[in-house]
Amino acid sequence: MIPLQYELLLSAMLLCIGLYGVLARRNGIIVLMSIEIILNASILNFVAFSSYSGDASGQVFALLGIAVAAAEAAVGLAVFLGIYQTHGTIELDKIRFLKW
Amino acid sequence: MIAYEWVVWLILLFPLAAFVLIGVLGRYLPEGGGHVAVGAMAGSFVLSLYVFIQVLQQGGLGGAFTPQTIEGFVWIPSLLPENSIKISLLIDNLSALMLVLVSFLCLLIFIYSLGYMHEEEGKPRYYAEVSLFATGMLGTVSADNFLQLLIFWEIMGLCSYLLIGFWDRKPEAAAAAKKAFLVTRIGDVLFLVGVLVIWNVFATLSFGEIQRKMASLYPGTLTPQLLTLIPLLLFGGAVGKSAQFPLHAWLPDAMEGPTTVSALIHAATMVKAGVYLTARAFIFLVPLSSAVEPPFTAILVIAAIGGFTTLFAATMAVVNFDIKRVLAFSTISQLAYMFLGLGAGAYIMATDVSRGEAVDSAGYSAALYHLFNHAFFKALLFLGAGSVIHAVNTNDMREMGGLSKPLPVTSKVMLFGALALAGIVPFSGFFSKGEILSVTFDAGSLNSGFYLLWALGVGTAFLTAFYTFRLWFMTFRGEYRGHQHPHESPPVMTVPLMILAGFTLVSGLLAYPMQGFGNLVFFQRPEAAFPLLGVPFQHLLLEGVSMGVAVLGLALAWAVYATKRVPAERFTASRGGAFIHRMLTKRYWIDDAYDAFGRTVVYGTARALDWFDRRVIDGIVNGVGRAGVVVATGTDRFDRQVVDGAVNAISLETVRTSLRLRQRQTGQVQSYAWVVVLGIVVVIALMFGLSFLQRWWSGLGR
Amino acid sequence: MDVDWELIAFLVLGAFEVIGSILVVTNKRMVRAAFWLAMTLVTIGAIYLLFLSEFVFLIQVIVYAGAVPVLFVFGIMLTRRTIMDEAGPEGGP
Amino acid sequence: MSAPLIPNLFEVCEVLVLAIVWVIDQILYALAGLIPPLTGLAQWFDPVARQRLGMGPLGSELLIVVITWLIAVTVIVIWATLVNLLTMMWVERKFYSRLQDRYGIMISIWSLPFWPFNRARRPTHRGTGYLQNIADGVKLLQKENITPRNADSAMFHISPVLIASSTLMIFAALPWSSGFYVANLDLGILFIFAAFSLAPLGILIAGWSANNKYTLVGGLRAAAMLMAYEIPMILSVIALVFFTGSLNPLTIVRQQDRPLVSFGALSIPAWYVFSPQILGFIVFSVSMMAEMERIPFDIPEAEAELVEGWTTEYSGMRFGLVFGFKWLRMIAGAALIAILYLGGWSGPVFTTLSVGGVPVPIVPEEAWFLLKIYLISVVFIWISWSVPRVRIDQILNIGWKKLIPYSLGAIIIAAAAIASGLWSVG
Repeated sequence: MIPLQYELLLSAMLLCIGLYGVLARRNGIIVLMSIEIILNASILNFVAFSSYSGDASGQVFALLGIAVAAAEAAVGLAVFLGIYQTHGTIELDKIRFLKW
Repeated sequence: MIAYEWVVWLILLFPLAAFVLIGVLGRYLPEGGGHVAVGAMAGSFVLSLYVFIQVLQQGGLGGAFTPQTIEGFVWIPSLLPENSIKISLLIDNLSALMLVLVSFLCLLIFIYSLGYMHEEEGKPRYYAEVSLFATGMLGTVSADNFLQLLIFWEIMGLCSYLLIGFWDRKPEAAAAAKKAFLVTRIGDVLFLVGVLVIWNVFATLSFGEIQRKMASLYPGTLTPQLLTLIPLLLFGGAVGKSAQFPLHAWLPDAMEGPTTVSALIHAATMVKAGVYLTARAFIFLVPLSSAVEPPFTAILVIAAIGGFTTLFAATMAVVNFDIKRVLAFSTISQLAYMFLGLGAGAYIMATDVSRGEAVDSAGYSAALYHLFNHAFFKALLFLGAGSVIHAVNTNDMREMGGLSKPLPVTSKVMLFGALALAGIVPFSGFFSKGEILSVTFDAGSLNSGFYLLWALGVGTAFLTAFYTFRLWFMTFRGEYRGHQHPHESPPVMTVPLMILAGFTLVSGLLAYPMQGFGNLVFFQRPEAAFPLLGVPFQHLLLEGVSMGVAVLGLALAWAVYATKRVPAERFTASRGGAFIHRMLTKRYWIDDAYDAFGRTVVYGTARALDWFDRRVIDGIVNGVGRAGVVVATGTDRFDRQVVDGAVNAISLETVRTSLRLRQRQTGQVQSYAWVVVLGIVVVIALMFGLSFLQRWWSGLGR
Repeated sequence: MDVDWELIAFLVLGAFEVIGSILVVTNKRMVRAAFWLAMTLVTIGAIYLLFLSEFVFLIQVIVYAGAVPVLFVFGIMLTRRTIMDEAGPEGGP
Repeated sequence: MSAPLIPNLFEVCEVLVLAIVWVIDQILYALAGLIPPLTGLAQWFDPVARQRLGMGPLGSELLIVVITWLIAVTVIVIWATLVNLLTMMWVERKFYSRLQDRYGIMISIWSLPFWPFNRARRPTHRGTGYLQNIADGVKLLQKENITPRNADSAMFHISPVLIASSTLMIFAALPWSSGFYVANLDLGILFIFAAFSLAPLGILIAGWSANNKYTLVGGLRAAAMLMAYEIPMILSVIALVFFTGSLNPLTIVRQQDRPLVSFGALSIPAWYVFSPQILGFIVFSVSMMAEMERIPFDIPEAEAELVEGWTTEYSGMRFGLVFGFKWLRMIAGAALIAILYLGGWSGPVFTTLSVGGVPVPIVPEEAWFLLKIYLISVVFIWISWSVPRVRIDQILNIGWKKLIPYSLGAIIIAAAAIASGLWSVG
């Protein structure tokens, strides 16, 4: 059995990497990918804890998370396509219509 | 008791469902949903017939069917359950008969419409509205209380407005629809007031309840004045709906609608509702208990208006050249007969009641008998007229003539209808009309005014025969004077006509197997015998008189219009004749008088009020306004310099601060995300720090 | 010699994931980033396999190898004006 | 109840490996006479010596197990590619040639230059043409592999590998009979779909990385289309799962191996295509055709507008890989249809021969399965060469607006059939 700490460490690393992508990258689609990584880090925790506790509900929740993540990717891409069509760019530092 | 009470609801629901269905989906249905309307009406008819047969079987000939209320649901609940207003249906002899009559005639007219309206635009609208119309009439005659009756009554009013204005591109049709609506509205307001008064007095609106409470409330709450007022108010509604004397103006103009609509209004629905309402008002006119003094004044008003209108309308029919208007005037006249019969009958019955004698309901049954017969032959005449109009494309009888050859069926059935309307043996009109006249004559022995009304009725019988056959001869005899190529209507139109023609023969004789028509409608007491059998010689004589004058009228019409032996111009040759002719053509200037009244009095009042409003009220308002301006200028100066100065100073500072602050609102999602992450970090740091502190603290304590 | 193969597999896969996700968030070419994303997520699926969750693994493969990266590449291609447009604010797509 | 020709692939391979090991062992013993240190190694391989030394049987050694697995996989791959792929390509090329009223490919063994007999008048236009595909492959191998300038080289090279390897992965879980399979997975069907779903990414990357507008458009179209059709495909399988309650192909086939209705000697088998799943079957078949990019759905490589679509820039054997593996995907798809809906390898048994005490069926399960696969494939080929190509928007409309609702309908029907108890799973 893999020690739980290792898994949590891996999950935390993935989360931090994803967080870096969300905060530092300017391209909207890369940001979406980073969000996918963050989501997967949490799904990994679900599966791991489910395995450790012997309770299958964690796996069920992981499936739910996967579905949500896929839907989130589709919706996010649709949003960015819409932004691209109206603003001609998906660079987040050029999209300033949230200002004021 | 009626087996399967829900059947009665279905009678109403069928045409209502047809209305909804055609209204929603009509444009997708073949023939604009006409088949749906016919099917629904056929269903209604079959169920009505079923109910009617049950009533007959359980009432028996000469026996009474106990009026049965079919409970629906509580519409307006009340603290006292007996006071709450319910939607429920009443089945007694009268309403069962009316249901059958209405649904049967509506069915025939709908079938006829399939042919007549075949080439019209807007058929879904037509069929939806006539279905709703039929619903209104069926609901009116089966209503259990006055409020429900009023509701369906108003549905009919709306439908009549819509249907008379069916050809809404024609300005005359639109005007006629408006006129019909407004004129009947006057009557409806009276009716509504009547219903309110009834509620105020009886705290119930149900017919049975009222009848039961009558004796206990008299003469306390129900003063004799109120007892006179209530039936008069109700009769006001009937006058509007049935186009009696002061409010008759709308009915001739209503001929602007399609002929089938006219047939529907005249034969089966609308105008008959007035007679029905008056028949229902008998619970006020003829109280059950002899302790209650019957309202003779109201009865006399009803009879007088009936007697006057019958002659009044008949005279106007004599000079008209529009085939449908002649029939319209005849409708007014015939309805007036019914009111005359009701009035005379009520007088006799009320006298019987107040004397404590057995009630003789001959007048009541005669009037309803005439209603029954009139429905058939008037439907026949209108549908026949529709067939003629269909063939020659005009309403003007001067452009017709000699149509009996191209329209063999129509001419024959119209002849049947004309004979019935004129009151020639053995057609139906003869029996009922003669009976009304006999009853009126009988009432003369109680109040001699009725002799005058009888004389008016006899005169009308003469005029009726005259103008009826004037119509028939002008239309079907002589040379064709128009420019069309007339042709017979399709079977879908002629077959209903032939059925109706059969009924004009049968319906008069129907009273024989029933041993008197009163057994069918039944108010208070079954009828003893039919007038022609085992009645005094005097009655036979009276019947003979009415028949005789009818034959005279027929002969005159034949002489003037068929053989041209007496030229029509001779009547207008003298100055008096010309004046009368002009007066009749102008309809006694009543329409003009209404218009003038509207123009001078109503508009004058409005103009005066307008002047008052503009000059006086506006002047006061403007003066106040000017004073306000002066005060406001003063306060404005204070406001600008003192208050605004303070406010501006504050806002300027706020704006300056916010300008600096909004630099932080960059609009970039990621800068916000940074804040979120920093916040999370701070929270985590706090949690760790606190737990560390706690541990450190507990370590100190130890 | 009792080698904990599971732990070794976990460590290898974890290294793949960390490296792959770093490549995802730092890559200048977005299509490559999408490819690395697919690789990373499938290796995460492999870790599910280590946790005996085969069903989640297969769903992860279907979704994160079949659907999501395709969607991303789609989005990338539809938000570019020209094919292989290397110019971007950070030096490349 | 027919029997498989190969009762257990793993055991067969083990016997094979042990035989090879025995041969190698004999050689090792012979060499040990010259080089004494080899004796230990030879004894390690020798079952008799192992028993004497107190070691377990050779078959349980990890090395042998791994080798056995490798051999089993190799057998399956060779069976799938070298036998069935070549045959399927030959069937298609011959079949559509006949449909087009021509002979088609003809290179056969006697067309070859080393054919010894009657070399002067080699009948090059008479052969069956089975060797044509091999000749084409050899030609492709000889060609240069060109990488376009400005292409994303790594991606360009990875994507054929991704496509080919994911296609081969399908066969790891795809059984050919109740005994002829590599792995018996409980989630086998799901595994196969996972492997199927890897290809769109490869196709998209291939189309993008070649730096060519035709390939890019082709790749985009392919990805859009495959995504659109994968959803109804999986949904119709979900409908089927209502019936089967299992994702194991062996279980699914076993459920179908019983008569539904019997008319004396004849009987209709309980294949799922004869159940309320008929709607799912239709949706699945149509989606499968789209997944194979066969002609009514071959818009990603419509040669009239896109040259060769996303495969345009590939050359040499790399092109052969992406081109030829389409038939492999077709075989896999036909096998899936057969397993899920047409009873898999179940078929009537006629008689069994006994060869050395081992019962060998005359018409084994593998034969029934191959028969079904080839029949389904021929139907697909027939359809593709008879109908015109549909436009991309029509394809997407069919996928999103028709097939997905139909597959949802199939789910509802299946759920209703199960819930109402009209159909009981055997």
